[in-house]
Amino acid sequence: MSDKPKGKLAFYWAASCGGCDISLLAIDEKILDVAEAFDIVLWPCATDGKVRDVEKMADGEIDVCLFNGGIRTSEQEYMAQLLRRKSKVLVAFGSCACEGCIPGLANMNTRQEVFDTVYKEGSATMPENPQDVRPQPATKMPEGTLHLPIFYDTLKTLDQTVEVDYYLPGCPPEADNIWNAIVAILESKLPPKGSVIGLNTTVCEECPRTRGEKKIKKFYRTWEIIPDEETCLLEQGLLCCGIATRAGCGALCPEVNSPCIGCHGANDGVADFGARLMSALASVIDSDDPDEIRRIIEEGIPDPVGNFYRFSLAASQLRRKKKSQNA
Amino acid sequence: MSNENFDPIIVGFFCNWCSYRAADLAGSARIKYPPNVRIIRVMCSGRVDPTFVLKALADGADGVMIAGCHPGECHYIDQNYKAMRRYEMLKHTLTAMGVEPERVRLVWASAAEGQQLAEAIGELVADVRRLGPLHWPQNWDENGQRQKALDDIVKEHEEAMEVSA
Amino acid sequence: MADKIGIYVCHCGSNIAGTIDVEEVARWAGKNIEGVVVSRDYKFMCSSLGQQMIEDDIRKEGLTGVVVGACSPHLHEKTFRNACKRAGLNPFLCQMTNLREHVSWVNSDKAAGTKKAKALIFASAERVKRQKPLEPMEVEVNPATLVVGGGIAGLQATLELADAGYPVYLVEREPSIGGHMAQFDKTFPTLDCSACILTPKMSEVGQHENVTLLTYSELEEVSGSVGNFKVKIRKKARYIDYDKCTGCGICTEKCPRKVIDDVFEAGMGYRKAIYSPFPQAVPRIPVIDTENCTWFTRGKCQVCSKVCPTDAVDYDQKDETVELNVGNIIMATGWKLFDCKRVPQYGFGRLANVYTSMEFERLCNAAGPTSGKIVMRDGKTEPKSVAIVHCVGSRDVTSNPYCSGVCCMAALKFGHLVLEKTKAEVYSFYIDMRTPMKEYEEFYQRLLGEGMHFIRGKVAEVTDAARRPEEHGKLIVQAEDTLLGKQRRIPVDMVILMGGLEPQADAKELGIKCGLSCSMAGWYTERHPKLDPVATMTDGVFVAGVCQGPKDIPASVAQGAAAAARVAGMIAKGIVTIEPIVASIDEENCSGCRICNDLCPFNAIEYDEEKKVSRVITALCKGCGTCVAACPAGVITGAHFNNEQIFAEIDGILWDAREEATV
Amino acid sequence: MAAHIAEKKGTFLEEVIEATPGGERLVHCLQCGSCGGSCPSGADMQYTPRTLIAMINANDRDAVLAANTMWACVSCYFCTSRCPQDIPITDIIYTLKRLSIAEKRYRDTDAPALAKTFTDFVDRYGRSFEFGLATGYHLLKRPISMMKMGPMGLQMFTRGRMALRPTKIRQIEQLQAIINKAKELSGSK
Amino acid sequence: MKFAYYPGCSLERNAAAYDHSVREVSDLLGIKLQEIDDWNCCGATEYFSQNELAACAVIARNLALVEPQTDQIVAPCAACYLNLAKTDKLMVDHPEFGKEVNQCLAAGGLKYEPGRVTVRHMLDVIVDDVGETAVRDKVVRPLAGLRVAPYYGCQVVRPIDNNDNPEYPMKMDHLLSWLGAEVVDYPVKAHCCGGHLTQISEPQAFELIRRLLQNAQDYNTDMIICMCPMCQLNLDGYQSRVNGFFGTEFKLPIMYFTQMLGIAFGIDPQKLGFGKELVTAMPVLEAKLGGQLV
Repeated sequence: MSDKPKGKLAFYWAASCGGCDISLLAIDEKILDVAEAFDIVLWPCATDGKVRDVEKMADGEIDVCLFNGGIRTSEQEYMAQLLRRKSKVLVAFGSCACEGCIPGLANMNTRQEVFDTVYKEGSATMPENPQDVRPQPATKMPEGTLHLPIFYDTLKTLDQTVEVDYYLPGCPPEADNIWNAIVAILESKLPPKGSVIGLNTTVCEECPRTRGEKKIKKFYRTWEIIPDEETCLLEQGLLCCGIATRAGCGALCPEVNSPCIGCHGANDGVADFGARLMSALASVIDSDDPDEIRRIIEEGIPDPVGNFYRFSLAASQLRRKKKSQNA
Repeated sequence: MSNENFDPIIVGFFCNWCSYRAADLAGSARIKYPPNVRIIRVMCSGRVDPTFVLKALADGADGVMIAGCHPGECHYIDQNYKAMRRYEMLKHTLTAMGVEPERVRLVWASAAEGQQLAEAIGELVADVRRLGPLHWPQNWDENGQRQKALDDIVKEHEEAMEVSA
Repeated sequence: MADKIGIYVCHCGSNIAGTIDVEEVARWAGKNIEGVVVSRDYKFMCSSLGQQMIEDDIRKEGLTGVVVGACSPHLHEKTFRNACKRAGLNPFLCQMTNLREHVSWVNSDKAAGTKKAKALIFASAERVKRQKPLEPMEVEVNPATLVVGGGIAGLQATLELADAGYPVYLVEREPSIGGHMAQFDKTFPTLDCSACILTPKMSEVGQHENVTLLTYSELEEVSGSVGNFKVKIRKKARYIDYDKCTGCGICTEKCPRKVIDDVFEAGMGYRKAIYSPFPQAVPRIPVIDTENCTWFTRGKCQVCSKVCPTDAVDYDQKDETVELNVGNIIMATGWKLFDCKRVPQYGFGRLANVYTSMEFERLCNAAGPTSGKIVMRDGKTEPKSVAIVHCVGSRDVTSNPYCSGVCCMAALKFGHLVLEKTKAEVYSFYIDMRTPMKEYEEFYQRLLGEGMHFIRGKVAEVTDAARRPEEHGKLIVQAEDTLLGKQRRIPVDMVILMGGLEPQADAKELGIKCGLSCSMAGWYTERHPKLDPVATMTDGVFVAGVCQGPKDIPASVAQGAAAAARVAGMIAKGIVTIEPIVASIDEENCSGCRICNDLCPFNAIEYDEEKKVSRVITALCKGCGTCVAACPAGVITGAHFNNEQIFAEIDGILWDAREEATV
Repeated sequence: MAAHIAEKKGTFLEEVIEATPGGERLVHCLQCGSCGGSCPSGADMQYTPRTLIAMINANDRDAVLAANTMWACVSCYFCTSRCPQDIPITDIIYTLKRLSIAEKRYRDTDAPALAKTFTDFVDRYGRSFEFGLATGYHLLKRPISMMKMGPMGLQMFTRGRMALRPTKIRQIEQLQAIINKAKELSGSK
Repeated sequence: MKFAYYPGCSLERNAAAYDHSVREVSDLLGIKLQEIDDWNCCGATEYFSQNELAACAVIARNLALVEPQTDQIVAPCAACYLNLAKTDKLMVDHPEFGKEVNQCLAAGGLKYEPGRVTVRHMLDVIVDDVGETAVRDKVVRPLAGLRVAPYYGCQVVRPIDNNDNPEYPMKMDHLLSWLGAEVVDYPVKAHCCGGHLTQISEPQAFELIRRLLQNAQDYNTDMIICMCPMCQLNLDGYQSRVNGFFGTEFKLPIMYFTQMLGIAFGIDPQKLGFGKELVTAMPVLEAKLGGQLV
């Protein structure tokens, strides 16, 4: 590896929790190999790099940019465009960049509703706000006008914003897979552009439970039953997303007797993760009576969007909840 | 937009055996119905993947009609029941997404029910017309502020840092 | 390879051109749809000149896809596919757009019609770009046929095929072939002796060189598909060496154990523990009923073994499973009589002289327990009056909503037999007299002439609770005479309940084994109720006789022959073509979640326990696409209806909506 | 189905169906007569239930409401349980009773009077009152049989099976409010 | 086993024997009956003849009064049983009608959620819930030698499905056989006693009663065992009138099945309401069972 000239690596975060930044460290001492192979030109979380420096670079000067987080504000969109321009390879790193993830669930609301929740109803970060102060895009001060980025109504994924070369799924991505991706980059053994780096089977492949033919009479929520440890969780009525979720995690959640929540997203060629789940689950409901079917669904799945689109709402066909007429 | 002038676009997914033939029959019998439903033929209502419906809505359709053989009369024995189960699941989710569930309809039509099918199409078109356009792509517009904000950032950076983009 | 699409818009005279501006559609498509190299309109696209035009373009322009905007694909898809084929383009690269039935004929606004036509053409063009060349699959047909059920329908089918020179395996679960018809005395309306016309057929089947008879055997398992089924048959142990037995009958004669015969004699007579159901049984090899044989139950006796001149009795015989390879299967599993105890108000099982129709068949059968004498349960008294109750377990939503079709005629037959053999008065209680077939109405007329009493009214109850002196010791049949509008109580000595026809108890289970579905009532579902009443949705499986729905003997025979003719056609052709519209699973990426496993009604999806993946058995797949839509991993593909193709169709069909949205 | 019936708007058939839960099965009548054959009072009926259904179909409203069939009905439900078409015949008879009483179409029967006396007691006390029923209704309608009833009544009385005073429920006003609301909703007094 | 108990008007007076025996037997079998506080009349068939909504509202009041922790109600009277069950079923099957009934109840400050309460008949509770073993265990005085004709009447077996055959019910047959009695299988056991026709048309009603008594007598019955106060009243109360009318000489005691259970369980006949019947049962009982029962 060390024979090659050092490459340039950027690691950026947009609308995300920061877990992806930490996950990069989970490759342990191999981070040293990374440091040996690359100059880290931008990693706001760990190094002191400035946007200005990036802006000064020539287009395509960065070899690889690992970009985590969804696009929620104008600043993030600007950064995505900037890094796209400056990078030879842009990787959507982690669920938020790939498919919107938890921040994307805010697409069930509008900006107004999000702000109301945070600033008016109160939150951990803003417990009291009697004057109902809201972030403003521009604030005039004696010294001049201060700008804040615009907060969008709809969170977008990275590839809804700029062209993405590769995807690294997971919330956060698994250390092994991160390392595989880095090795692939270092050895120039990357798959065709647009690929997801990882396996193309589903979690069931890695799940050690025994599976039979499926017939579901009732869906349970996780606190309602203590599942048997040997058999397929879905067959026990738990809404396990493993059937539709890309493998690569080693079936972490089913291993601890908890249904898969789908953080690795869908397989190749799947246009809508939630629709796949809906279709598969509905197909095996054990009833032909519309009233009973409705009852099974309504009682067992009170929050369909949360269950089917926990990670992928922003990347789904509909992307967000319908905005009301006046919104 | 006034609803009377609104001409909804509805995508139909019709099974090859009963409902597509019912539509053929409506034609042969010269039964008139609104021209708003555009029919895509699939072999069975069981082939209708919820993704098709979501895609149609996301791409600008105002409604979707799924049509299959009557329960118990499926050419593939009982696959239309699977369509029924998926339809219920889909409606449940669509409701949560703020889409009026009346926009998506599952109807059964035997190959002899040209008249009934035409009536069902008429009803769906009238209902969707009443609900108004869906225009889903507008749902992720940022009302024109987006481009300005981006331009502002570029300008601000240029001014502050004297670099050209 | 870049797409080269040809678009052909048909005027269909004024049928399409009247409400669609076809020239505009063709012009617009040529200009606006990417990849379109030819776009034409023509007066009659299906004419030979129209077809020729397409063929020429394919050859000249090297078209990679053809879209024909004309009528319903159900009408002319074959026509245009063939045209493409002739010009060297795979027929599955031709897509029809239904501009006539779905647009011009259902709409009168030309602008709207033209707009809709454009959308449909756009969709077809987008789709055809993604269509793949497909080849129909061909399978050789094994000339052997399995017939399940040795009643009259199965016998007829067997003989037709065997006579045509093809091998037939006939499976029958009872010890002898013959079915219900062997139990009957006379047949309506001609009053032929049932045995006289049936037994020659039975022996013909028994002796036919092309027929392998598997009596006292049951169908266990069916795998494979049209042309090449593998079936497993369980031959139940008869405890008789088939090859040694001569059918002399001495074992039966000497057997000391008498048993009530619930099957052939409908409980009206006895048989031995080692028995042949009736004298003309085919084969004449007896069976030992181990539940009643004293050797099997108590370890004593062995009389049969001692008297057998050929040493054919083998108490150690075991059930045996044979595997057969056949190309086609004919299901002729028949029916069972409605259990009259389910209508307790008619008293069957409680009131001695209430009989089921099958009991009465045996009672008046010359070979039956009373040698054909019509007497009451005491075995000697002749009834002075007999009531025949129609629609027991038929035309009743609480039991079977359908009409059993044959009971009215059988009731007339019984009436005739009673009047002929006794001096009794006969009352028939009917709702509607159903006599639609050849010479049936004439038979009804005959009975009217013979003095049978007809009371129009469904019987309310049969009781022995007397109200008036003349009712004492009688069975009172209470009904409304609906033509009088009055309640009537008719005291009689004997009541015959015309039980309805029901599917065999295991019909559904048996049907599932070979991919047959059942109607609500439980009859096997034919491929088409009018135009294909013998084939089923499973290729290579045919139905004949009452298992498909109530019918009389002539209809059963006709259907048996029809099923045989269909099979003979398949064998004669030698190969079957299977539509290439099937599903396939990308085993590489299948994680074996098994969501799809239970979804296929044709058992076309199997799960490989070892590799932990699911797999489509192509020959069984009918191409409905339900599994494709269900696969959560998106690894099942439906040929000719894959996601990419349908997505493209949606994209195309919404071209104007997209335009509006981006404006 | 619904469209089918709607076409017959205004017919007596529709009226009866409308007024009877499950009444839509009425159109399926085969005229088989198992109701008329089963009826314990069938012999005393001017028209059997089957005939009545035919008359309903023939829109013969006046004759149906004047028939004695309903008043001979003992609510044994044999007709209902034996009907091969699942028609709730007993309930249809109740509907006809209600229509006949509401329009006073009944002839030669005291059943409506008995019903009225009975329910009046329920309205007043919340419980039925056999002695009151016997004295009130019988004195009015059947003075002769009242006398024949004497010995039986006396025996019932001595065996503690008949009370001279009615029992009144505690919350009679509540019950009356419910009844009044029901009468208001159903448009009868 | 806990049930709300709805005795109904008949059991207050004319069928007090039924009420007493139900309570005695229930106590012994561990069936807890909690009488519905301030219940009202079910309206018999009479209310339905006049106003269906009012009829159902009157009945639904009783259902609404069942306390929330109890979800089963037991009614010994056939008419009460049917009315309660039918009202609940109407409200469940026809939600619009159910809403109307609840509108009426609301006028009295009550509410009933259709389907909340399951309506049971006393016979079903004993046969289906208590069961054969528990009943047999309690028998101390088998009814051996006594020929009894179980009489079901109509409204418990029809039209509501109570898990027995509506044409030829068997539950009471089984129950009485558990008590050691010789059960007569006679054809009219689910035929009609005439119901309220005794009040409207005596000749018609008497004929219906005669048919039952005649048939039971034809089968050499010692007594008829019934499960409905109306049946008991018609067969017992009117028996002498029927005899007078037809010139017959029936002398068949008509007892409640709970009374027979009580006798077999060794309960004091007095407590079971013996002696309230007009055709006295004691002589035949004592003759057949041998010795004094008291």
